[in-house]
Amino acid sequence: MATVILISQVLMGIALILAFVRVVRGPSLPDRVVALELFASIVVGLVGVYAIRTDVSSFLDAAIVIALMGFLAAIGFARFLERGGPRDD
Amino acid sequence: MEPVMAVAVGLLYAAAIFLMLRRSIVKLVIGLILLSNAANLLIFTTAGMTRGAPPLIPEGLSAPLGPVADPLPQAVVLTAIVIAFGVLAFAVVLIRRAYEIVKADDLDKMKETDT
Amino acid sequence: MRPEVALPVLLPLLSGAISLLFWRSRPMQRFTAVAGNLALLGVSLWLLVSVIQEDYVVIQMGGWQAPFGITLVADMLSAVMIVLTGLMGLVLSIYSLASTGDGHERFGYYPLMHLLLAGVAGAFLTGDVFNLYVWFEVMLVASFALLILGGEKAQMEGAIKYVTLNLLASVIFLSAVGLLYGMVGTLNMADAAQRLAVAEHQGMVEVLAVMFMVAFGIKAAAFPLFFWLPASYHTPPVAVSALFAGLLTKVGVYALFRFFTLLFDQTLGYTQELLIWGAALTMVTGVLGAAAQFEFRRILSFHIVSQIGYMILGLALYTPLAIAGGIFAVMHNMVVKTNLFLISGITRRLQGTYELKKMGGLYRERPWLAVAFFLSAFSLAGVPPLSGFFAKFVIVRAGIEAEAYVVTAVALLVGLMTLYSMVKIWNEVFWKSLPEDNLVPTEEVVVGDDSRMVPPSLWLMYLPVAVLALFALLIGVLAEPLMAMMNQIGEQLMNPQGYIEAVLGADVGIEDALIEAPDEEVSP
Amino acid sequence: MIETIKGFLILTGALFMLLAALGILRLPDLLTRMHATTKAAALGVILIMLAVAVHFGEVAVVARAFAIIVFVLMTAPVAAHVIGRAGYFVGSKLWSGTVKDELRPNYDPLTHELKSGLETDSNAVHQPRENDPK
Amino acid sequence: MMQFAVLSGFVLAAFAPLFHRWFGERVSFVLAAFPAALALWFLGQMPAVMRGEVLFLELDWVPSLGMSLSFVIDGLALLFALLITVIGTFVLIYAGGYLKGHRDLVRFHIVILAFMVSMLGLVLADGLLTLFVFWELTSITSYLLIGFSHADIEARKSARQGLFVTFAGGLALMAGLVLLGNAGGSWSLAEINAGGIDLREHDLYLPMLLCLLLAAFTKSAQFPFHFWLPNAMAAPTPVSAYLHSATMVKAGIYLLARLQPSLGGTEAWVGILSVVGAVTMFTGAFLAVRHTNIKKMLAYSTVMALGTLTMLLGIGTEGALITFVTFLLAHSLYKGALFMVAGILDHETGTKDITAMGGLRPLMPVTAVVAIIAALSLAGAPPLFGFIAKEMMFEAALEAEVFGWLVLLLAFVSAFLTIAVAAIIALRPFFGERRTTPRVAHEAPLSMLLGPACLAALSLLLGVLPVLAGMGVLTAAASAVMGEPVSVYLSLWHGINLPLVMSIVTLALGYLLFKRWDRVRAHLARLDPVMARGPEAGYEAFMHWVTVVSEWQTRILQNGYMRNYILVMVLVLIALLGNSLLLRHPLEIAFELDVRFHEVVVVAMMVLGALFAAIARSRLSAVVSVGIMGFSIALTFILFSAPDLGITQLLVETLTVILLVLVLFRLPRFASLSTPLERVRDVLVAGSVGVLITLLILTAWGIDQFVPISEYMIENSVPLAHGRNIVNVILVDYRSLDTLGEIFVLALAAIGVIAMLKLRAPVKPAKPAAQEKESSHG
Amino acid sequence: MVKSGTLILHTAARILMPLQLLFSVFLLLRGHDEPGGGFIAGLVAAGAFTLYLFAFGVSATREVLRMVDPRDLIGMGLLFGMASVFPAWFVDQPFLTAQWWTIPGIDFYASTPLIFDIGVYLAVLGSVLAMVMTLMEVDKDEP
Amino acid sequence: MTGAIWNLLLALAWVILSGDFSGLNLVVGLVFGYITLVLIEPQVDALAGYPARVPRILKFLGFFIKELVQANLRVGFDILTPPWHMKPGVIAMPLEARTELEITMVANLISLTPGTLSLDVSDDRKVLYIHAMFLDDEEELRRNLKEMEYRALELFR
Ligand code: NA
Ligand code: NA
Repeated sequence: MATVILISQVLMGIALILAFVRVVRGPSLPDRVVALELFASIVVGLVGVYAIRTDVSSFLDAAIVIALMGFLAAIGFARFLERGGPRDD
Repeated sequence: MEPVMAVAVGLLYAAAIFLMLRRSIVKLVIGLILLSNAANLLIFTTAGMTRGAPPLIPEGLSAPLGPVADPLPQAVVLTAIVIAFGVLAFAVVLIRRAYEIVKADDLDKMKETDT
Repeated sequence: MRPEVALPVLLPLLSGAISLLFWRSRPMQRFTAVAGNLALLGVSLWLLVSVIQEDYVVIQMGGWQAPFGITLVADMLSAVMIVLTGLMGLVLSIYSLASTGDGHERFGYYPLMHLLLAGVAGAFLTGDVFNLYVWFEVMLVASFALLILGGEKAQMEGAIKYVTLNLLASVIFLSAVGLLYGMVGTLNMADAAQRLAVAEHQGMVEVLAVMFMVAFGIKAAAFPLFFWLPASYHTPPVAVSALFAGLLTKVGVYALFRFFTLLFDQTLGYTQELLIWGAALTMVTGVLGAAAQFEFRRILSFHIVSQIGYMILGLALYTPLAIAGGIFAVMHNMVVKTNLFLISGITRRLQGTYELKKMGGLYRERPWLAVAFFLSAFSLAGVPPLSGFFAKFVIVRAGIEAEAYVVTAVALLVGLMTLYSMVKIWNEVFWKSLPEDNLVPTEEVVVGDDSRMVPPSLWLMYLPVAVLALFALLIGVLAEPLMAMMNQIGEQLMNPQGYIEAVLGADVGIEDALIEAPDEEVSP
Repeated sequence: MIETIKGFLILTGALFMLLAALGILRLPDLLTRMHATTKAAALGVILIMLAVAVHFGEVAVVARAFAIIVFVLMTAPVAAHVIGRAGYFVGSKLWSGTVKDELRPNYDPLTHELKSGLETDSNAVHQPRENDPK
Repeated sequence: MMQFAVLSGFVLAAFAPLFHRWFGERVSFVLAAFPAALALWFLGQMPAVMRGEVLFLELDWVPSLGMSLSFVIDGLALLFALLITVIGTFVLIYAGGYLKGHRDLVRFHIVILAFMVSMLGLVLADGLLTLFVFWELTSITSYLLIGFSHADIEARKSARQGLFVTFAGGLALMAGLVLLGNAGGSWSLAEINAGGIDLREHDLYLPMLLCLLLAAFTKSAQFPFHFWLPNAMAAPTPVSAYLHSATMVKAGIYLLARLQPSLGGTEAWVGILSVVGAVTMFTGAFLAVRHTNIKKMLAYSTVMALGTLTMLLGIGTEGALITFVTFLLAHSLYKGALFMVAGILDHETGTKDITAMGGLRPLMPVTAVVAIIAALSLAGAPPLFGFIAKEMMFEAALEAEVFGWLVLLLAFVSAFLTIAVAAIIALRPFFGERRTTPRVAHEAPLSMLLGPACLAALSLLLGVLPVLAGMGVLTAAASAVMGEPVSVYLSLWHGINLPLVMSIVTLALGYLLFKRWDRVRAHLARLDPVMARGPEAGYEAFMHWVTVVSEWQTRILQNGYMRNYILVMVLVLIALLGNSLLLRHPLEIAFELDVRFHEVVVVAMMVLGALFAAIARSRLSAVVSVGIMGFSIALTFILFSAPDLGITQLLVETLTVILLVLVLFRLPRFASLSTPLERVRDVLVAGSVGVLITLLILTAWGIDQFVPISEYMIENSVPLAHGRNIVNVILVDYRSLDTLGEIFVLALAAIGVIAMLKLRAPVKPAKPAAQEKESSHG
Repeated sequence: MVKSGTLILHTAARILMPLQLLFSVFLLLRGHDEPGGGFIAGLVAAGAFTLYLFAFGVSATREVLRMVDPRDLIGMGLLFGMASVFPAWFVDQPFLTAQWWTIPGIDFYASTPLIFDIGVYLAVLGSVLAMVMTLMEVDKDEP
Repeated sequence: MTGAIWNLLLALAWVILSGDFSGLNLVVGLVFGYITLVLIEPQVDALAGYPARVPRILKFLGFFIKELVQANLRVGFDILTPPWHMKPGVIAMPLEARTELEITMVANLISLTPGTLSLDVSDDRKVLYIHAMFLDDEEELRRNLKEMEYRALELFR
């Protein structure tokens, strides 16, 4: 089981890196925001796996918060774009 | 893990200071955000980092079963995070108002009050 | 249960909260401002009486024994600072009734002031390092908000510097707190003092010392960390300037005194040298900065810096007498500098400007204002028998007794330069005739703080000025009881064991705090 | 058995995450990238949360794991819609291989009006609704 | 009675406005009754003082500092006290006439009364600090008096100059007195003078002496600080007569005399005092001849007298010291009278230029007589008191041992110059052909004549009957200065000796100079460019330098560039941290690497997020990167057992990003504003901070010497605080005060934001641009 | 011409906001024992209102809040916070000493720490909401 | 009626979230649910007839998961293999759904299904614009989408 968890953590770690690469590469703000969203999702996954690994269910609360609140930033960015804010790319 | 974290926190401080040395107010405020995060991490790291043992006591017990992470730095950092949020929110709005009034993002154009 | 130790913090918090809750009602705000500050002055006097009787008064907040909870503790230093805070609060709230306009009152002027005072009082009373950080932030954010109240261009420019550089200081402070906890595992100042004294890694103790020094040095506006002050203090509404000038920087000075007598006295030598040269350069740069200015509040702002140097010198000389002198300087400066700012507000209201070159004729027009200014300004320059004389004299005496001749000479010369600026103001504002092109308008003056029309002779503005001018005189003429207190402060700060025992209990030893006793500390 | 299920769920979940990340990196334009993230990442989270549910087995934890699943299912598409729409409307370039765009002709970038193409003359006029900004 | 003498004047000064209301025009006489009464009281003390009794009074002031208000009356004090009160009486009466109807007469009375008692306090003081306090008070009151005509820029400038010079001396005095008090082991002058400690042998004798001399020289207008005194003539003439001839300027001399017993007689003392005194004497006499403004001439002649007094103290022999007290008295009498005469002339003719006056004798006969008597005394002509003083002065000069020839030469030259000045003052206005003056002259009123007449009469009386003075106060005064009893016997006729010859020669030369004065002045005018580089130019240069340096310093330090401010602060931090951490102490770092891949990735994301935010070209990329960093930090918290922190960080990060986005909408895009070189510098600075922080964390983390207080918190969280989430228990119970403060911080930030956004500066009505500028420009 | 939200966002906000608010209360009440507490809960609640703000704009959000201005929330929160300070005084214990009261009949403890946490919750919610709302309000008013 | 159901739902959610299944906690949940509903009451109007649909929900869930996994695999395959097989495009899908809740539900489900992404609803709420990744067979796609909509609407009606 430990191996499975380790592998999954490595996979998700790589996923984090890839998402970050997209943040850097852009090219436009929406691309970056999407990558940020993905980043948050991967964090939820990592937290879930970590909860299993440590056998501490309290970590799930963090996952709930991300699941429930994480998309707010994206909505903020979208609102910015729709109100005519520059995409800055 | 602490050595890695130490280096990371050092880099965070460096990035923050670098940003604060720019002329753009936006960069300045982003630098401030990084800086306060860096300080929080410094507290967290210096006190020692523990894996998988949050300072929570299982129901029905009066003390944790094994050693847990030091809760005090966590409380301190939590307070610091919220304080920093308030302060930075103020700072963010301040640069906006300053920009509206001074009509420049350039800090070099905001030196009338000094000399 | 010693309520008087906590009430100076809790009362303004309560006043602030009430004032905030009734943000729609201006009469309520104004009432709370005066009543709350009156109560604050009352409890601070209560605290002073307690401290006079018992030397140290302690309350363990939340009922948690030190060092586990947060301890509020008053020694003579804290008590004196608290009384001054109460006095400033009351005086400024009364002045504000006249000087503050609708807009400011509607957008939180009084709550901000209450909370600023709470932050200041908290900083003076807390016995906990992180709690000190929290009160610093309360104070700081309140000052941010007060600084921008009104939203003038100059305010915004000043505020950006003020905010940024103070935040930098906060972060350094916070980092140092984190390192301190990582190193000695406590946040209680008395406990930390004990632990630092036996810490094996003295290099790290010194590092902490310099970090706190830089952080508080920025807060106190010491050389070369003062830039934020002259850039901003002349921009806000005048009562706010006065409040900042009187109280805020002194909190940084207080923190320096507290930390470098309680926690870090063992690193003396190196840090003392740093403080001495810092103090000297602060005095000189501040006073020279003022010499170049021709704007009332800018001159006063630079002088704050200079006076901070005096105070720090008191600490740096590190004898009971010097510390007494340093704190006397703090006390005197709070009264006098506040008053000078308040006077600048009145003159501004009378003549519509802070520019010395455009002002004049007030010696004839407002003789009593002239007397008040004369007392305050010459007190600042250290003319006997006004309050500033003792501040200067005691430090000079301490400096000579400590054989620190160069820095003492600097302190004396700075006195001369202070006179230079004060005479400049006096000559321009009071003696010189009003320039032809800036004759006082005959109708009521529209004041910049807001658009309310106010008759220029509001007694509410004169009353605080008169009271403070009287204080400037009385502190000098009736210096004895105050000097006795200052001497007690000097003794208490130089012997921190009393503070430590008052906080931790008389029978507490360092042994419990050690994971394993260091070899040389084991006593048979 | 339970271990195997758990392991499978975790691994697949992680793999979907990676897939999403690969997708966002490789796919050529904003909208196609969003396909990858919204679904694959959501699926990844769902799988891992199922694993959590299996692992802990307590009612309270299972409930929370399902809450997370529900929340992800509720928020992910909303976020995708909001960003996708904003990205599309502010002119993110579509991939050159895009074969069809039925939206563009119905959208007025000045007024932000979006027609359905099914309007009759009578209902083509934009009717103010209660939530429009004043 | 003594405290009454010293302190009641302040009360009287405070009530002066009331007296004005009660007595109207006669107020001067009423007020003059006060010093007159004091003078009588002091006269009454004379027998006791003559018997060698010392009256002493001590009031506690600040015992915690060892400071008391203590006063003593000995011979020296009594001499000065009498001068102050007697001349004060006449000056008050005189001023009543001189400033009749002046709208600021009340203020004048307040200040001059305050000055009078300050001066009394100064000469009666026994405590070192008492002395200092009153010393400074005389400086301040004098400032107000010089600047009496404050609408006049010259008056303001002169007042400032006088204050500066004397205040600078005051600072030296403070240092000197502290040194003296520490060295002498007492804060009482009497005790120091009587004490067994020989201060002359003290290690700090020289610095102490120099400080005190600096104080005395500035106050008493010794070369090179003499320039402020003639400028102080901007004051109304009663002030000049009182402060700048008889009293305040003699405070420095008084100090020297006071210290003579304990500090005098050393090589340094004798050398400095004789030479400075002689040079001052000559300077004063020489400059007096150059001027035509009658007040300036008198002022320089005062400088000359002050130099003489200093010189006499320097010579320090018994004879010199007796001469000192005699000269002091003589000078006060005739100079007071002459100043008042000058005031009368100014008042009546409307000019101070002596060359513009002439033939006034028939119009103002009484004034003329008074002027001539006083001037004769100044010139040192028999049978006036000034003659005795001058004879004795020559005698003393002959006794000078250090630089004896120089002293003698300067004394001789000064004497004949002074005679010429005396002649000019006494003769030019009253004799010769009548000149038309701005005002039509007539005799002065009684109030203005009373003072000079009495003083002139005294000069004459004491000249004829010197024994009155010698028997009286002068013996006691000389004993006090000497530190041991001396007997003073004065006589008009000393027999034919060298001083008499010198007197005769100087009289002749002086008369010659008087005759050719106009031509000599024309020659001297050629020296103007040289004179312009005198000490006063030094003062001006100093003031200029202060402005230049301060402006330069402000430009350099307070330059307005925020990044420079931050740079300086950061560099200070780097220097101090680096020094303590790396140089002054050995670096002890704990190092133990135990990492997991995903942890490293998360931390790397955090760092990369931050770094990308730092270098991003677009603001929004930076914001997204901040978001990435925030999520990574949150995950770090979670991975290392801090779920509460993680959650908080996530939420705060989300809200921060939202705020940034809301705000950035209004802000411009990033622009690259710095040069590559600046960027390299900043990278180096920032990098240094980073390295230091890393080392600091590792060092602090490696220290495991103490039990953290949180152990108690963990143990008692459930039993005492009834909570299982220890972090929350800390927040709401153990350290709830922190949390209380914290919610107030948030609330404050919110108020600030609301105020900033909603409370806008009022749109100003169309006002001229100047008004607009003034709020933001310096 | 700006839309303050789309149909989909409207619906989502209507459903999610109550859910988030509920969740925030949940976090608040069990914060003493599990992760959560006044701060976190307050921030979640503020987030909930922010979502609503984004979807419907300021005036609609004010309607939801009815008479309660965010500033009132701040004041109430601070007063709640202060309210937990003083009870200890009446039993002669230092300020802020926790007081626990059993509510008779049911298995629930009221305590000053709970009151305090509620104060924190309200203050955090009020402050954040005030900031975001004011920012949006001002933006709307500006050209 | 709608309000009561939501109230109960919220109360249940409360009980589940808190993990405390006591009667008292249900009451607490009901109270909070009630408060919440009072808060949102003016905005929510489309909550009619909810409780009878639990079996349909389960059935729909199965269908949805099948779609989800299937399509995910297809997208994944395309991502992992270098040449692009996709033929993306934006299509307009006429909507059966009428109420806001229905439209949102349908749009979200479509978004969650790999290969399709709801971009926006036309102002007159008649058409949903969808970005699809695989437009090889547009008719097939439209059919699938319609089925999804149909099944989803069944839950509400
Ligand atoms: Na540690
Ligand atoms: Na440590």
